[in-house]
Amino acid sequence: MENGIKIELKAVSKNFKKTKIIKEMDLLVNPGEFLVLLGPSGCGKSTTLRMIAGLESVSAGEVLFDGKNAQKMTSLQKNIAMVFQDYALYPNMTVSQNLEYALKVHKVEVDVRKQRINKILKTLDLIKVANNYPSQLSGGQKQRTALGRGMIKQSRLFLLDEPLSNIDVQLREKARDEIQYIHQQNQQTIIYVTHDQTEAMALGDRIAVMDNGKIQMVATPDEIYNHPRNLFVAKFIGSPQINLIAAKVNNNCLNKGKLQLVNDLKQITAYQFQEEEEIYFGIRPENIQLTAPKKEHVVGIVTQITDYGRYQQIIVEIATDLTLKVISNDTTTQVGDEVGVVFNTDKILLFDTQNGMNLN
Amino acid sequence: MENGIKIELKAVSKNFKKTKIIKEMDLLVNPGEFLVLLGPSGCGKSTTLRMIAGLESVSAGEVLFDGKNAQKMTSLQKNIAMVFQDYALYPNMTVSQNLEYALKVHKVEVDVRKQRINKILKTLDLIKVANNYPSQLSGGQKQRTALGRGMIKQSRLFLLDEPLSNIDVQLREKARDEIQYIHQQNQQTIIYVTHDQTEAMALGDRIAVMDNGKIQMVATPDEIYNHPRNLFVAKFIGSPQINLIAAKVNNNCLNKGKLQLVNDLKQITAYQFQEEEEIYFGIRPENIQLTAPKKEHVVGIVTQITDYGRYQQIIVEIATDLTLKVISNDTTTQVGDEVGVVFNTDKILLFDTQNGMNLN
Amino acid sequence: MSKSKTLGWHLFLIVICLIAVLPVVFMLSNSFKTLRESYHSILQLIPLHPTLSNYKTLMQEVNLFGLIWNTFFMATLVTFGKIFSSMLAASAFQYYDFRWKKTLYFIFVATIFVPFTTIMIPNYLVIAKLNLLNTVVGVVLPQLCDATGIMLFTKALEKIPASLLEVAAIDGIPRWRIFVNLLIPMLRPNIISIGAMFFINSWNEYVWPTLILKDKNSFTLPLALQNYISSEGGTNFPLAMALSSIMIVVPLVIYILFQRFILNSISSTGLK
Amino acid sequence: MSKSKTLGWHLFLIVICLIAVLPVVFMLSNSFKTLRESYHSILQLIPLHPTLSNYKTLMQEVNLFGLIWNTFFMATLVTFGKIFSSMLAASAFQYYDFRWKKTLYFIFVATIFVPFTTIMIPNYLVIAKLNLLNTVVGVVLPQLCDATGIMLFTKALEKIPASLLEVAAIDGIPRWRIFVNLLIPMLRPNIISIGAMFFINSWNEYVWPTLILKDKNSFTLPLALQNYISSEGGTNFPLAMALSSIMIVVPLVIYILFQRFILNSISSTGLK
Repeated sequence: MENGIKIELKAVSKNFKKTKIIKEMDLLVNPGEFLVLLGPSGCGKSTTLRMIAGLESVSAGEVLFDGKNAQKMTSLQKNIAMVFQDYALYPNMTVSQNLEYALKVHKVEVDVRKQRINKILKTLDLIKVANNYPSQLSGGQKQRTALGRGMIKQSRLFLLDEPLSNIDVQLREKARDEIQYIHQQNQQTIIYVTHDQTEAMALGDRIAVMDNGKIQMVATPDEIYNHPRNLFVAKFIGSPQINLIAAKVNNNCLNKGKLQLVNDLKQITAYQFQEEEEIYFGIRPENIQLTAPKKEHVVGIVTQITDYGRYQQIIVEIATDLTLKVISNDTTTQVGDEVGVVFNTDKILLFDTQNGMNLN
Repeated sequence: MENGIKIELKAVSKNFKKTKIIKEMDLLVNPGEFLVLLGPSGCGKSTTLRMIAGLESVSAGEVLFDGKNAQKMTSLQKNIAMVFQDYALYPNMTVSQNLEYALKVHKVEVDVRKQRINKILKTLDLIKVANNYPSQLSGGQKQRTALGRGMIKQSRLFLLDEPLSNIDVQLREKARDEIQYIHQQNQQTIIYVTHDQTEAMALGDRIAVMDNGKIQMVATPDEIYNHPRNLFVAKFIGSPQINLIAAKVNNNCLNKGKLQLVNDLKQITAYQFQEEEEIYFGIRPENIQLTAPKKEHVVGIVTQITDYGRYQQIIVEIATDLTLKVISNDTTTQVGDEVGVVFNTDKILLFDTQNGMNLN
Repeated sequence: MSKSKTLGWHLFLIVICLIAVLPVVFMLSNSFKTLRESYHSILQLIPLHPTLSNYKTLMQEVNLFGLIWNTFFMATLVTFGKIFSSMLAASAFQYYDFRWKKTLYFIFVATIFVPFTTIMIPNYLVIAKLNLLNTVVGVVLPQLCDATGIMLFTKALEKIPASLLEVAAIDGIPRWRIFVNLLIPMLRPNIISIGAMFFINSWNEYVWPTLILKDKNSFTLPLALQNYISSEGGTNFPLAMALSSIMIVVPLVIYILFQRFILNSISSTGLK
Repeated sequence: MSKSKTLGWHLFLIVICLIAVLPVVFMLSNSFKTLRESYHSILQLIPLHPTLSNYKTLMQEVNLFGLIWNTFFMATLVTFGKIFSSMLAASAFQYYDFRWKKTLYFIFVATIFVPFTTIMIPNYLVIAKLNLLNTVVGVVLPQLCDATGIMLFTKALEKIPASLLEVAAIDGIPRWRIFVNLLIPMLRPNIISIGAMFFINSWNEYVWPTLILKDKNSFTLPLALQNYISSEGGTNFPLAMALSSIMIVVPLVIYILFQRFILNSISSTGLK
């Protein structure tokens, strides 16, 4: 099998009628990399994938495959495999025939075909249903067949468009493991579109977070989670969502009304704030500790506890209409308790209220 | 608003042609309780809900509403509201008209109608789209309209059939909060069907876990998670899944090959094992600690680390083809490290290999 | 797919177009020719000496508005009758269980495959026995039930999600209200497209009224047209073409008015 | 819904049934009566003295197998031609962009609303000019293009998910293979049901062949039937009924063979 291909998008735009769906996007996908395009529905992530696949024309800019302009290449030259959200299995062909069809059309030898098919049927646990038609398959089997049809081409670029969104939650964990296994085995470049942040975090070497036709941030999962570039990324990643409080800078402190959220801003960031400037204070639910209330603490009342088994979600009201979500493993807290709220200082995130940029 | 109704199922069965879909089910839902029916697709949870609603006939047994046989009651006497998975909004009516229709047909006074509609539009943030038709609504708005149409009846029983499965992951957190709020406000009995364990854990006062037409366990979320009654419940609840190892009882110890998993079974359970009996050893990923390897530990190699931001999932290989999934917040572990595996003794679960029952 | 290689398709579509559209053009064209010109150059697309004389003659010779009214009246009656009977029968087939349901449905659909030519005589005899010859009722009655309509409405009802009716049932909405407030509005596109089809078919109906109607005053357009084209009538082609052109006006207006529904047609259900 | 209150529906369905099914029963019944009996008790459902004499007479008087063969042959030709031209045209409308596409589609569908009666003469003249009178080609040619078929196939193609063709495009499958290996198998139920419709329509075609065919050897069944029912022919009802009964055999056999597809009909696409 060949190595993965390098994909570059240079100032790529896509207009649909008069709407700009993709706005001058630059993106580099390294050979053999697993890149996830993550974003809410309608952010343009699927359109980006389809432009790379050549299914949508590019309104401006260039898509380069190993430095060559992809628009002039035939589908055979591009050598792409793609898995669609609806699987797009040929309904008139069995699982084996679905796997075999493209190879057969391109006159790959029978022996090679049979060998590859058998290997894939085995890897993806599809042997029992090899002669079934798509309508006779379960959701998970359809998904694996679609995956297999992509794998059998042994292409240098593998595109996946929300391949797990139509299967049961219970099966997704297994399917994720399979996709990870496939990527480890082959050295293909993979571009994977999803709206599910857990999937993105689990799979991506790097994640490109998109919103509104623009890439908001491209980085490793760790960077994205802990150092989001702007408010959108901070809010989109993480479940439960990050706690955000609009607060005012006051003499190197950050205050929300009478509450002092940060007592030494310089410790957190080198950014020069103006006095009385309003900024967003952000803290993820797991970076808050609840303790016995002391004078120096922000103090609140526990209003709700939801037990998720592995952890608890605790809602703490620290002022009227101002609550914090806290994730904790401590099971001693009760609803009604008065608690001290301690923020994990090096995890505090600050954002500009105007443009949403991270100020840390 | 009246109080919630008491629902009882007594030896209820449902046959479809010759297949038994529901097998002699008993279930008690207390007045005002939020009960979640949880299970994989095809387990019969929706059928159970539909029998309670009267949309499916009962093949044997009885459904009782406050002690009275529901089969003989008209839909007006039963006074149920129901939200369907596909929302089932009347496509030819606006949001307001959808809310109003049933009230209008039953000749509720105009003033009362208007008042209730306005309150619901406000609560569910639907004022802006009050005059839109369903086809003009986003997924979340459709879902809230369906919820509102259920709420406006002020019924004593509210049935919800996977109401969140068709909306974006990002919106589900908010929608869950709304449903919880509704339940807190009103004292209705709620029966809620879902296949999503997180939803079930978050919402249910009690959860009834179903599989294969039978209730496997009815209990609070905490009980279900920490003391699953059998193997099915243990595997179905929790993500990532519980680690399960088939092991042998040997002189008050539990061994897998050369590995000693438990060195004092009596400390865990009072159950009398037979010597050489094979049982399943189960431990949830967060109940495993990784330490520096010592002699008394089970020792393994870290083969994979996935960073989910809030936590890390670490795969440890403790023998050939035998891996453990570990959830940890510790970020110092590296792939390739040799680690000692410590099981949190009071969280160990033991299951019979024959009937899957919990032996703790 | 790409925009290239469309030349072949263009040629193909042009041929198809010739077969489908050309006769209509000839018809219109000849209706503006004199009898003389049409004899000499009947396939001439653009009349050399266009004239309205044929239309004028028609205005004088036949009761044009009477003809249009008769045709319109009967077509409307048939259309509403068929829509109503088809919707009710389809609701019965879709939502009620009764014995022999599938068999009955099978037999209904089978009647689509019985040529009208073959049941014309039995129908004629029944109408004659009922003393309905030469009456509007005689023309309309046997057309009131239509298996195609039952089949199409049954299909359309199948596509309405069961949950919609279940919500209504749980909310205690009476059945007639479900029919009037939900089914009819939801099936509106189907009603319009199937209705248009019924109307056009009835408008164009030729053989059956020939048998039943003898009185010139109750004649419909197709019957009048026969006077100019049948072996018994004359052979004044341009005049026949003028009447033909008048005859297609109403169907085309209906098409243009309801094109949105008709083009989306049979398969849509009004649900998004 | 419940099984109760179905009495009203039963009555309604019985009335509908009388209108739709009774004429067929009369037809069959009278085909087994003698001329004398049919005169006296034409509405008698079960013949008092059933006889096969009408069928025997037909076997002697007309070349029954020749008639069936002629009808079958022309109907088959027309069916395949229409299916092929409709599928190709529908593919062009669905998958290619070209100028005037929407307008052209609009015009095509408009031809559905032009009564055949009105374009019969122009068609006749074209066929006459082409020297194709009294030939099979003359009968078949103007029927080869059908806007209904184009419309139905375009609808059917719309329901095939775009992703199926995109996968094929990414995999570099040539277009003709997409048509043959994917579109045709996926549209199989549509091809069968629309094909059956085409076949039946052509089988029952009566007016057009009357104009084109003069030679008794190339007559089709509906033409032969005319000999027994038209004002020119006799008035031997039982004989006409026997020929009618023979005429519905082929369509009914087709219906029974393909009922699964026909009942699922027009709206299905073969995708689950």
